[in-house]
Amino acid sequence: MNRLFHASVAENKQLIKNHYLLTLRPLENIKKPKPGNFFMVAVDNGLDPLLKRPISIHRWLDGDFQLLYRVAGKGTSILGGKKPGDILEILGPLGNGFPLNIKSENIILVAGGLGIAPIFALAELLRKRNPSLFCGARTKNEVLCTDELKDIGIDPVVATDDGSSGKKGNIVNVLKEHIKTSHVTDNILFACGPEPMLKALSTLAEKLNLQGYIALEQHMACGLGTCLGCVVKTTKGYKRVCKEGPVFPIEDILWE
Amino acid sequence: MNRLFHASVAENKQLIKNHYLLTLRPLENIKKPKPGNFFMVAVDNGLDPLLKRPISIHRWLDGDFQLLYRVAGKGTSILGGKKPGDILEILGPLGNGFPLNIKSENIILVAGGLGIAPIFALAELLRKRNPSLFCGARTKNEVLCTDELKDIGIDPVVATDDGSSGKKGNIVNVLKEHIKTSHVTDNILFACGPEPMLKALSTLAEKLNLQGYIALEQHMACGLGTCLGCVVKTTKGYKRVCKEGPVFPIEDILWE
Amino acid sequence: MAKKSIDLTVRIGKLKLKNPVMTASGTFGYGDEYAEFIDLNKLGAIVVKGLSLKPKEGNPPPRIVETPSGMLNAIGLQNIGINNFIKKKLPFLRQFNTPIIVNFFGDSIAEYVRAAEKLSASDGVSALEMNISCPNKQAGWSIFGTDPKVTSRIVTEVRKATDRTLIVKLSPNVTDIALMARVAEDAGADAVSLINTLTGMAIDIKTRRPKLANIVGGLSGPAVKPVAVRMVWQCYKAVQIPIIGMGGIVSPEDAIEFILAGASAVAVGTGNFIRPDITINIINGIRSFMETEGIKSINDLKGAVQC
Amino acid sequence: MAKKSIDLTVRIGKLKLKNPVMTASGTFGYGDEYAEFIDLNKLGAIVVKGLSLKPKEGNPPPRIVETPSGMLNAIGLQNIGINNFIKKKLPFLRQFNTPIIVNFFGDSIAEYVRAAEKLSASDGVSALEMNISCPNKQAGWSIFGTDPKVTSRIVTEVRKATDRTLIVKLSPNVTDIALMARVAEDAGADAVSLINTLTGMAIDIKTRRPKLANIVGGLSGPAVKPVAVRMVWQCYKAVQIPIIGMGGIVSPEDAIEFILAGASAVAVGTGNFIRPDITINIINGIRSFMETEGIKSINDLKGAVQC
Ligand SMILES: Cc1cc2nc3c(=O)[nH]c(=O)nc-3n(C[C@H](O)[C@H](O)[C@H](O)COP(=O)(O)OP(=O)(O)OC[C@H]3O[C@@H](n4cnc5c(N)ncnc54)[C@H](O)[C@@H]3O)c2cc1C
Ligand SMILES: Cc1cc2nc3c(=O)[nH]c(=O)nc-3n(C[C@H](O)[C@H](O)[C@H](O)COP(=O)(O)OP(=O)(O)OC[C@H]3O[C@@H](n4cnc5c(N)ncnc54)[C@H](O)[C@@H]3O)c2cc1C
Ligand SMILES: Cc1cc2nc3c(=O)[nH]c(=O)nc-3n(C[C@H](O)[C@H](O)[C@H](O)COP(=O)(O)O)c2cc1C
Ligand SMILES: Cc1cc2nc3c(=O)[nH]c(=O)nc-3n(C[C@H](O)[C@H](O)[C@H](O)COP(=O)(O)O)c2cc1C
Ligand code: FES
Ligand code: FES
Repeated sequence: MNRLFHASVAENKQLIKNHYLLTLRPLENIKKPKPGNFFMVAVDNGLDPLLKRPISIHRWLDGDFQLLYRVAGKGTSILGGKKPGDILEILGPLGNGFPLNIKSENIILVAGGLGIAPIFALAELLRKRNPSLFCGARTKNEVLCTDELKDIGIDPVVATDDGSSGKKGNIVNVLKEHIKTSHVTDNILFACGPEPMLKALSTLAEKLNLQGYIALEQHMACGLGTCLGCVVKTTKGYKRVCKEGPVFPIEDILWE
Repeated sequence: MNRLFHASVAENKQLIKNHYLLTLRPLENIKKPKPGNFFMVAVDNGLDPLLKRPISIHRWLDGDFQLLYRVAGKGTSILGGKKPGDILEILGPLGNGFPLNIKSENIILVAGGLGIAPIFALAELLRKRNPSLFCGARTKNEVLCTDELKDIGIDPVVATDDGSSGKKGNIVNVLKEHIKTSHVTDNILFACGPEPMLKALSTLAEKLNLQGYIALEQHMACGLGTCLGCVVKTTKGYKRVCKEGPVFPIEDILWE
Repeated sequence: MAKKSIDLTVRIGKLKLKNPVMTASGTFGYGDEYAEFIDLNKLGAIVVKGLSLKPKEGNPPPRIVETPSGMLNAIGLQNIGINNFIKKKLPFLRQFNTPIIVNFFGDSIAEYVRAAEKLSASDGVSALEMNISCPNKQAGWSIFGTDPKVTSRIVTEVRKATDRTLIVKLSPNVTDIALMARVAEDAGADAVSLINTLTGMAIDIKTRRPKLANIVGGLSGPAVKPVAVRMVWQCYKAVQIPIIGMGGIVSPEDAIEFILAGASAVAVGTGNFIRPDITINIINGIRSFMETEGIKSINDLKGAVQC
Repeated sequence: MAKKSIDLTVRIGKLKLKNPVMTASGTFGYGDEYAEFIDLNKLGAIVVKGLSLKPKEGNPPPRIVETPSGMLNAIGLQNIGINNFIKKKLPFLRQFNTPIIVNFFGDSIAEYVRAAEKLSASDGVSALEMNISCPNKQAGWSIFGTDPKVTSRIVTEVRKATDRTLIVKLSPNVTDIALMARVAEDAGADAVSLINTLTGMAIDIKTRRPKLANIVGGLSGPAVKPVAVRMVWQCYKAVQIPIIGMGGIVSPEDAIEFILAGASAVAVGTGNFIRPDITINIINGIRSFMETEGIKSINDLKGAVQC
């Protein structure tokens, strides 16, 4: 079980503009990732880009696994050009992952944009417990994984900025309404998405005294906890996203 | 006629280990290269490798053209991975090329190893004038372009270091014997190959008072004559391989 | 038209440039080789290869080595000499509606002064850029531009010798670049340009010989950009005169980064080797960026980094 | 067996290393995270993250930015403090048959001295590496290691406080690195290590803010290798004490280049982030190279560049 391994590209499917679903076949035995874990992926063997890129586990397919990623810059754009048979060097699974010994009966998952990448993995694992899933996106075609979610029997509540799919507006507001009207008290939140969404969620959680966990992003060099490059400010001091995170209790994060 | 152009890979055929024949299809109108001209080829769009790589014109196919190259390091190894349809950014044709207003009746072409890349282009152009071609290589399977030469009706004299094809030994010695026995006086030499071969040739040319031209290599940044990085020492001072060269009169070069 | 409303002009001493993008000395020859690829009229300025009073042969080869995202060069300041430049190259360059900045150097203070005088007497030389990253014959070949006292003296003397816009090109191989910029300013420079190359070395492990005949050379290209941006920012806080920023610029984004750090104008060096038309792409890219971001004047970006 | 006949051992002060490859401070944590990927017994030495007397929180994020073939970091010397290190990390490290070199720093000369005393009293600390590329509280936060006088004083004081092998880690942000090495040697250092990071900066052109919360950071990785090799070569000519070379080493060839330039040993920093087992690949690669080239002892390569 080596956490430094090679995998061959089985498929690298473009879903919508700049968004890809990458299916990888490890060439060695690897550790099974938990939802919220991530991999550091070397996009090629060159010296520029120099560092591996962190990408969350999206789906575990009994040995093969999938990453869902967006072309954001130099590294991910090289990744977008990968063809079946290409070999990638990968480190992982890394990080703590979402806590799974959840007592609460009311599991609420919130995914903003590409936040669905790790949240899907969690949804799949928890699907027997009927989690509610709230997905926010900018516009209809950026609502991802709708078919995959159907496959696992989850029907998400959707909100888009332009109202082209689901409710119009912010997914956190939609969630707020839902909680208000549902009158359930022991909700537990699991979320991933852009910082503004997570901040809004954290305000909501504080107000309604909700328990919750969020997956954060930060620039990373090592992914292993040694460079101290990936910290976020928490109530307990600086914590490493790659090691103590990427999943943190929502109330621990000190936003700027 | 832009000398900065893009070309798509039509074919990138491995001939023998580490040796490739790359057929390119320019996407714009380009200037027809002369034998001895070269192109600066960007192996990808990244910043490492940073500089374009100089490669000689090997064959002009009425618009398409071919480069014959050896994987020597980082850049050419990336080039070796190119697939049909890939697009390359290229600068050229560059350099002076071989002089073509030759009066001499006895044209002798000498190619050491990959020196055949540019020498072939010259052989093809001069084939009506029955040039003699001397090809040196380390071993049999490194004698390149034998079929192509047959196509253009040229039957080379071959020598290999291990004697596995043609004569055993150094091609310059074979040439020396040939000149001695042929009793022709107005020989003119055109050569390309590794430095030791060119040095030996230059000694021979001096001894026998032969006229000749050789194509040289030097590390290059611009390929256009501006960086002054690619000079060689000549009897007329430092000269730029990319501009005054790569072809120089053999007697002009001051070897170390 | 949107293009019209965007103001790219910048001032460097007495010069007014139509845009902030110039070429870096030694990477654009004397301009002529590039006329085939770009309209030289479109450049902010052309800075030519460094000139000395007498022609200089330069170093033996090999003179260049590629390094990760960069290159080392040890050209050894090969040049055709000021007289040849004035006779053979300047007439061509004068045709264009683009300021010509002449980079120059010498072996001694006296040579610098004579070179400056000669260039200042020539029509078509818009400004002078002093390269002080070169060895000082009088001081055992130590580098002029790494000793503040020497820098002060040499700039003071050259300042007396010319009324053209005088740019002092700083060496980055110093402990305190801001000090060097202040020294140049105090000695009368109209602007400073930076960075020249960082001294580096590469060794062939098979032959055990340095990859450059000169043993050491100057590192340039994207690899050095973070150092260059930092130095521009430090100098911007230290001096009032304009700064010409350079070091690894290969994209419009790179150029804007230098301007935000405090550069009034930028120069593209090694980038010209990557693509001969890169300067034009950079100028167009800066304009598009300003259009998209609604920035009217390039000067609004200057030093606008929020620290 | 061919392997047996090759001698990779090197000496640094009182230390004998089984091979010349160590880890660079701050890039290998306290070693424990890497035990999963490599046999720590195989390393020449382990250099741990820089320690101070008290734990240090470090800088706010973002702390790292990738740059062309390199990276900038501004960790801000976050560390668990010497006491915690001794209690919580040293017992683990002591298990291995590999020297532990402790990198340390302080805010003042007094802090350096106390830190050195404390570490020297600890079993399992094989050598001390002083990081002098940090801000001097007493002198308005200017960097200790850029002023030869300060360097001389601080090394002299620390030398008095320890009988362990004392390595002084030099800052490359100076005009004359050879001078700094000589100063360290004269003040009693057993070895110098170089280079620490080059100061750099990167700006986000959209937000107009520095990409690092700390504004500037340290550049490391292959981008800086040519500068590092040059500095090692300059120091090798200037001092008698061993040099530990680093800066951009990611391959056996890179390591050999530093050794040819004059390094007795090398350290791998940023390379550990590229591949956690890179040090082992480098050790094996050096051995293969020596086998192929018929070199019996690594010391035969030291400083063997032919200039
Ligand atoms: C734990 C974790 C999980 C992630 N999971 C996913 C995922 O499943 N799908 C996905 O598309 N993206 C994910 N990201 C974000 C992804 O890492 C970045 O989009 C990617 O690194 C951008 O690299 P680039 O070279 O394309 O962009 P560039 O901007 O060229 O990258 C420059 C540098 O910044 C870093 N960087 C840039 N953006 C980010 C970011 N948002 N987070 C961390 N580092 C960044 C890069 O890694 C690189 O070092 C995750 C990030 C983290 C930290
Ligand atoms: C005018 C000219 C024509 C050439 N024609 C051919 C040809 O037709 N076929 C062919 O296989 N090779 C040819 N070469 C050599 C070819 O340019 C090099 O093999 C190639 O640049 C090596 O690049 P690399 O990245 O693989 O090697 P690396 O060693 O990684 O290259 C590092 C740097 O050194 C330069 N370099 C390395 N070797 C040479 C060399 N021999 N000449 C010039 N620069 C070098 C590279 O361009 C690069 O800048 C020619 C060279 C010149 C100057
Ligand atoms: C091949 C080459 C030649 C150079 N010649 C000179 C020169 O003659 N005078 C000078 O002041 N700078 C010279 N430089 C330095 C550049 O002008 C510039 O300062 C440096 O390369 C950093 O910019 P860059 O990274 O964009 O290349 C030269 C640089 C290179 C690469
Ligand atoms: C993330 C990071 C943290 C570092 N921390 C320290 C440190 O605590 N003490 C120190 O002396 N050097 C530190 N360094 C510098 C390295 O030890 C090394 O000198 C430098 O990075 C050059 O080597 P490299 O290019 O192989 O990384 C750090 C470097 C990096 C990249
Ligand atoms: S990425 Fe290095 S500590 Fe987290
Ligand atoms: S490669 Fe630049 S002058 Fe020849």
